Amino acid sequence: MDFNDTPAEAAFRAEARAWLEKNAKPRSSMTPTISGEDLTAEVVKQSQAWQKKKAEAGWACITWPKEYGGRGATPIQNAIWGQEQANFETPPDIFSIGIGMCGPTILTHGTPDQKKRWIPKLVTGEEVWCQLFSEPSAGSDLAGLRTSAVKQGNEWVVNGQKIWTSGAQWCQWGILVVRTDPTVAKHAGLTFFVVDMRSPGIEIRPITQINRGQGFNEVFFTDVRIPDDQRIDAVGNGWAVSITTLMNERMSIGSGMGVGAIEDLVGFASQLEIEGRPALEDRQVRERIAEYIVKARGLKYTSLRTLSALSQGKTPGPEASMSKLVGGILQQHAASFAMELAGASSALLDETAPAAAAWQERYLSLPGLRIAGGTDEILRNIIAERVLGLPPDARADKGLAFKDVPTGPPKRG
Amino acid sequence: MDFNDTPAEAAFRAEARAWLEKNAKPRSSMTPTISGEDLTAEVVKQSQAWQKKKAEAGWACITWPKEYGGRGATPIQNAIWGQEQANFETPPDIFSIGIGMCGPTILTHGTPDQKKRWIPKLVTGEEVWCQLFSEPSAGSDLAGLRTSAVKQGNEWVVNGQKIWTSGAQWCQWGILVVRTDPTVAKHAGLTFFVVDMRSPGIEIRPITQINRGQGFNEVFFTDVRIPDDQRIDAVGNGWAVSITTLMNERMSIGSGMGVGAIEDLVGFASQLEIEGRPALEDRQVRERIAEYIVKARGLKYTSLRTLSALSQGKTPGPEASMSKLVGGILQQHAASFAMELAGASSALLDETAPAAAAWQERYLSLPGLRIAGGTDEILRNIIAERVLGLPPDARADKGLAFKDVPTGPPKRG
Amino acid sequence: MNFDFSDDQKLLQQTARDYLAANSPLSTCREILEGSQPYAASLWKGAAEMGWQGAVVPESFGGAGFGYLELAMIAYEVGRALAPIPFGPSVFVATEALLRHGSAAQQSAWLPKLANGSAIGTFALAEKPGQNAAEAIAATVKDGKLSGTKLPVADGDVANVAIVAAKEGGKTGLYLVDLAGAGIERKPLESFDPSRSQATIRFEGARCEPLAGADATAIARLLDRAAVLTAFEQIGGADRALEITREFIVGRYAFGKPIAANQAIKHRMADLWCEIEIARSNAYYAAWALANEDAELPVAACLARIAASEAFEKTTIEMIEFHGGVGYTWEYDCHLFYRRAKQLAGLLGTPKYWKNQLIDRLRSAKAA
Amino acid sequence: MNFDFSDDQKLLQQTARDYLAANSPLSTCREILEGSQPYAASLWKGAAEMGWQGAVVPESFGGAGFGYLELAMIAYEVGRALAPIPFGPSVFVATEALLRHGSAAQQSAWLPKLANGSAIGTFALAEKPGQNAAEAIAATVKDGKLSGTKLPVADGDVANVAIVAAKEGGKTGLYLVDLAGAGIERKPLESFDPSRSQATIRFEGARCEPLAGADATAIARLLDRAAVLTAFEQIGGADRALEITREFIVGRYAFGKPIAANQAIKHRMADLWCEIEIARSNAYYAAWALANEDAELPVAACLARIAASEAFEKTTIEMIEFHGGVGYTWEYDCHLFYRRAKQLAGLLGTPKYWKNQLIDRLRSAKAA
Repeated sequence: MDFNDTPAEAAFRAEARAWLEKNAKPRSSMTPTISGEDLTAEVVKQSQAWQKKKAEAGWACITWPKEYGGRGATPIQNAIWGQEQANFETPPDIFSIGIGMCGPTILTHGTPDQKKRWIPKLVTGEEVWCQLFSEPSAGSDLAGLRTSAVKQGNEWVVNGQKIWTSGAQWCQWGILVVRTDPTVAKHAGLTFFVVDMRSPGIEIRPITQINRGQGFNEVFFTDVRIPDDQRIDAVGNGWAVSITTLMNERMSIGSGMGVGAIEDLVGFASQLEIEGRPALEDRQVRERIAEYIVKARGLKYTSLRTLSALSQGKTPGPEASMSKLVGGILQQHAASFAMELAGASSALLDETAPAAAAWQERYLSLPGLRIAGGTDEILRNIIAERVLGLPPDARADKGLAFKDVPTGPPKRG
Repeated sequence: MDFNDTPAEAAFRAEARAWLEKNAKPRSSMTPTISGEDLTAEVVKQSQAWQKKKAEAGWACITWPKEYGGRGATPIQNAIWGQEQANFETPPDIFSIGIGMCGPTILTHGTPDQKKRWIPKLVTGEEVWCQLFSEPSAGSDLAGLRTSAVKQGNEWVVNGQKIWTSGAQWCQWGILVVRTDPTVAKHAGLTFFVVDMRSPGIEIRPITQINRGQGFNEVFFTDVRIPDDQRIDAVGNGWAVSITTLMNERMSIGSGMGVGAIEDLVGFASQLEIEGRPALEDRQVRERIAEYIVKARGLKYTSLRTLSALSQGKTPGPEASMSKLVGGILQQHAASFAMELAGASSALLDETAPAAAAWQERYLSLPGLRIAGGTDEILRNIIAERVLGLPPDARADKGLAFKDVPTGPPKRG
Repeated sequence: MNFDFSDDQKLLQQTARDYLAANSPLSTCREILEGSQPYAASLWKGAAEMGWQGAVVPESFGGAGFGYLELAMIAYEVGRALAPIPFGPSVFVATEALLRHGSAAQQSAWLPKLANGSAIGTFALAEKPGQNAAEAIAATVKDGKLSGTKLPVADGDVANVAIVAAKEGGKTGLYLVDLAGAGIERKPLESFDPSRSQATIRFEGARCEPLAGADATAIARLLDRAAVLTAFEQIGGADRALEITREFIVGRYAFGKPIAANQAIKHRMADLWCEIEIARSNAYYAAWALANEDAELPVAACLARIAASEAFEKTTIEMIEFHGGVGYTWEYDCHLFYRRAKQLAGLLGTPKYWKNQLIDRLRSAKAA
Repeated sequence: MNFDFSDDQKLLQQTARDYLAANSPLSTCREILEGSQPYAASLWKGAAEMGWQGAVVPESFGGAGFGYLELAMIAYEVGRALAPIPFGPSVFVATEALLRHGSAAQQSAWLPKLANGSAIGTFALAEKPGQNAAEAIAATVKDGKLSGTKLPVADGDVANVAIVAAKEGGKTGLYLVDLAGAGIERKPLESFDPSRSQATIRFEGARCEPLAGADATAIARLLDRAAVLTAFEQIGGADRALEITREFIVGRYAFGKPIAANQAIKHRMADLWCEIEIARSNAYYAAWALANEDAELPVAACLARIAASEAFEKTTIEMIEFHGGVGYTWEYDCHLFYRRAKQLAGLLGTPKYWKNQLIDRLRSAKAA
């Protein structure tokens, strides 16, 4: 057990830091945001430029194969890069979905031609990607999706609606899972595609979140045509491909939970008073913050354990689900508690109480993080079933053809 | 809204108090116990004597009809009696099951002959009753019970095993639910009986609890014969009769949760020190105790609301489930917290730390209270389904004949 | 012994509910939340016509002369509707302060206007982020002139009259300030719950009048009374949030069945119901103590306030989670409840204050 | 960077597990719990033969000369087995105190016996119910004689040597006491977890020797070290409790399916798993700090201790609940875990102490 870098790791870290020092400014502070914050064309351009710069120097997509523009490096090296990059000001990351979810899916399930066609431009940031999975009536029950694709000649014609698509406006490509056969059981009738987001028949409408952000969109498909060579894996195999994406999504959201901010509560509480005494002298405040920090540190060290497992060649387990589950609830509770400490000022979202306002912003963001990429309830099911080997829930849709699955309350009269 | 007694209530209270003052000693302290503590023949005799004395003066079974030995009084009067009696030393109550559960069931479902036969001697304490419902493989899923009764002439022959029967050794009668038809759905094949506990073929074995108490028993039935006139309600109607018993059981356990003891934490904490300062100056201690008291008082006032509803002729709702659910968890947490306050002495179950030891006894009793009469999980289902009208769980045994319901893991190989 | 509201009180409640259903659907709250108006002026006027602002104001001052139990029922309905009006600060605090501590002249000057809704009152205690102690107040009064800054003041941007906590000669007291006077600068602040407005008020030698007998203890008692009524407002909000959530999860299907059929959701709904019932029972007890001027009020107010604040917040957190993605959209109403729960918990001292007070008060009750 | 135990360490762990599976099934814990023996003497002897008591004692004193990571693995397995032996007090505290603060003579006198199991050590800090401050100790030393009463002392009935906290000239220190000496009266106390014994020890002018440099700070550091190792013991117990529970709920059928198929149970099992993983990760970090004498140890010890205490207790509470009725019987093993969780949480300062310390230590780490 060793927390410190090996000599090789230290050398890699030094190399990374040197490059970053030459190409970016040190970061002053950091606040977690829900993925898909408002973007402007200007921000997108900056983000692409930064990605291109990294790609040219070999710092983009560190673990991906060199032949597609990656560095072919190890997960530990990737983690070291992440730690170092976090110390610098970088433009908002618009590639988290492309690099975190779309790329790994295509690298796992795509043909060599598909990889050559899409991965390099993803690495250089030239093309931005989005994900088209959820539907208004298929959230937790993703496999219950209804958007359909029907084959016509060498093309597929897509109709339906997707939702919760981050950054759809800025994207060249999207990964899309649709129903190609409603007469078989729900998981069996799905197929996975890459769709050109500028195709005719695609309409994008932004969704406003409760924190007033507009990172997400609804995407409507009306007779959108997709060439068959943009199909990933076999017809009817879309569920298996989607699982690859989802596993990567949870790892990506879970690791970005920003639980480091929890320790800021110590500083926050030392600025406030409770009935005339420093808040941090209040034993309840101390104990509560200690409880939060124990969890936050536990998640941090868990991610290091995961990294060690990865570097030993083990497959990442359900730790990502735990990180998102525990981290989401933890941060929401911590934000609520910080607001309580702010007293009457918890009612302000205002520069008069900037530290408190940061926690309030979190309190408004966290409910979204607890839902995106799998609700708490889905994550608990995953842990219960995949880690603890507990039996699956009784399923009302088991063995039914998709078209026969109940979708709403029985009609009256 | 009036917390105070009406003149009539005040008069009733004065009458009750006067009788109690003449017939019992004032109580010094009170500790909650799990129903079915160890009893000796001596204690049983004392308890019967006290019951007889009350019955002769009209203070036993206050709400039951006069014709069967009750007082025909109102629920409010019953509550007033309970409040007053709680101020006096009385022998351990061995009639809580008979009066709390068996009596109401017979009064609701029995024939006039059955009521005349059993109720008066129950009121006077001459005959003690027990309940024979749960089985080793039928706890939460009570309707999955397997003890069978087969009709032979004018008698039923019972074989099987019951468990968790409090005080079986001391009882004359038991209420018993058994399977009379395994070929129909599980709820439909049950029938309800009264059984003479001295019948040949009944064997009683005590169970030791984790707190070393031996209040509960296993009861084995081998060709036990029950005359058909001891059947309550129709053949196959046992489930409906059992529900009456269970509703009364939860009310009885819920109302006996002893959450009043929670406020003792204030006194307990003022006797202890934390790092050289009185524990009650510690804000975390204060806030935690305050949270417990809020819940305990909330339960207390809820029972008063229930009483008001009863006195307006409304049926008791699921408040009893709430009282048992919230009260059980609350007391277990409070006991755990009290032990933490005791520091290293929490490891002692000893007279050197008597106040701490009382909380430790509770910590050992409470897990049983959270299970007896319906686990937390069953109670939450009841509240979700009956109060909030949420849909039932998906049922694996739905529509199956009882004999076809799975009862264990699939056999391998 | 009868631990329930009377039929007359329930009738009044039903009338309030009907009125708000017609005049303050959730879209009214949303209009204020999204728009530039600080509160729903026509609703405020309508409420006054129903007699709500003057519920416990004597008829001689133009009030309705109801009792506190009636006002509790109205508070509950205001809470259910998330009514975007300055009700609590004006009715539960400012009006109460005048009723308890106002001179005849002060009462004649302001109670009729507060009762008929032509004036809005507020209460200005806090001065900075944190949990301010009454003893630590920096605002001062000298020669009838008030100086200092209050932050935040609920409805401070629209109130006509403020009850301000300040020190004079080192002693804390309450002062009546006509906000139309000179030496007063107000600035609206961005609110966490924009359906309810917040402001900062800077007093620079503003004219003020002391309220008689309003010392630190009297302030605590005033907070107690307001806390009981606010608890009803909070429970109203929690009930409504739970009902909306219930309806959603029963109608929303996933995996071929309503999501409400999942124990993960059912059981947490049951827990929320228990939380709210615990809060309701504590609030009933506190309302009884308030209406009867019972010595139990200081303890009962703590119980009611703590339980109601926590029940409302927990319900709104689960409300969003159980709605899933749509619960996190601006378009759905979940966030209106999520915001209001926090706004109401921050008024009048957070649960931390009340928990600490509860232990103090229980000890002194036992010692007495 | 490698945040895992080595293959050698895991092999040692497996050996320990195999040994305990053969020599300390849960029935061994139950025998001590139900019987009159204070601990499992043959198991204690066997453990010594495996080198466990002397894991970190240098070979020159007859120890195995392993490192702290190895001892952590052994502690974990001792915890999994609920081994009814005086392991923690003797190995994590008394032996450590001698290693850190013993003179050459003291070490030669006691370390070989502690390492080979022929002597049992213990630690006597607490004097009365409550959370005792090191500063508030009443036991005193004068002219090499110790007087005062310690309550409770884990294994105080069977220990041969005690490390006792006492004051001399107003300063707190640690003293080595041979419990076979004069002026010592011991009385076994009824234990909440009778598989581990407790006693009170009264010293009346008992001979004692100071441990060098063992001031209040040194005592805190000693507790830190013991806390890390105890965290592994607690996590071992939690893991085992979860495994047993898992097996039970998968095999137990109700409503025609395993009770483990109910979300109400599944989801809480998932939450327990998360709690334990959080504890495990914190314990790994603390073990690294312990093994490397890292400056992070004081913080890491708090993290490990808090998380492990809470994870073990929560797991055992749910263990009984998920077992239903049988979980509440003496016959089933749930209560062995339920008791041990509380016993271990009460040793070495309860979570309250550690939470408070964590904040102090984080602040001073940041200030440094």
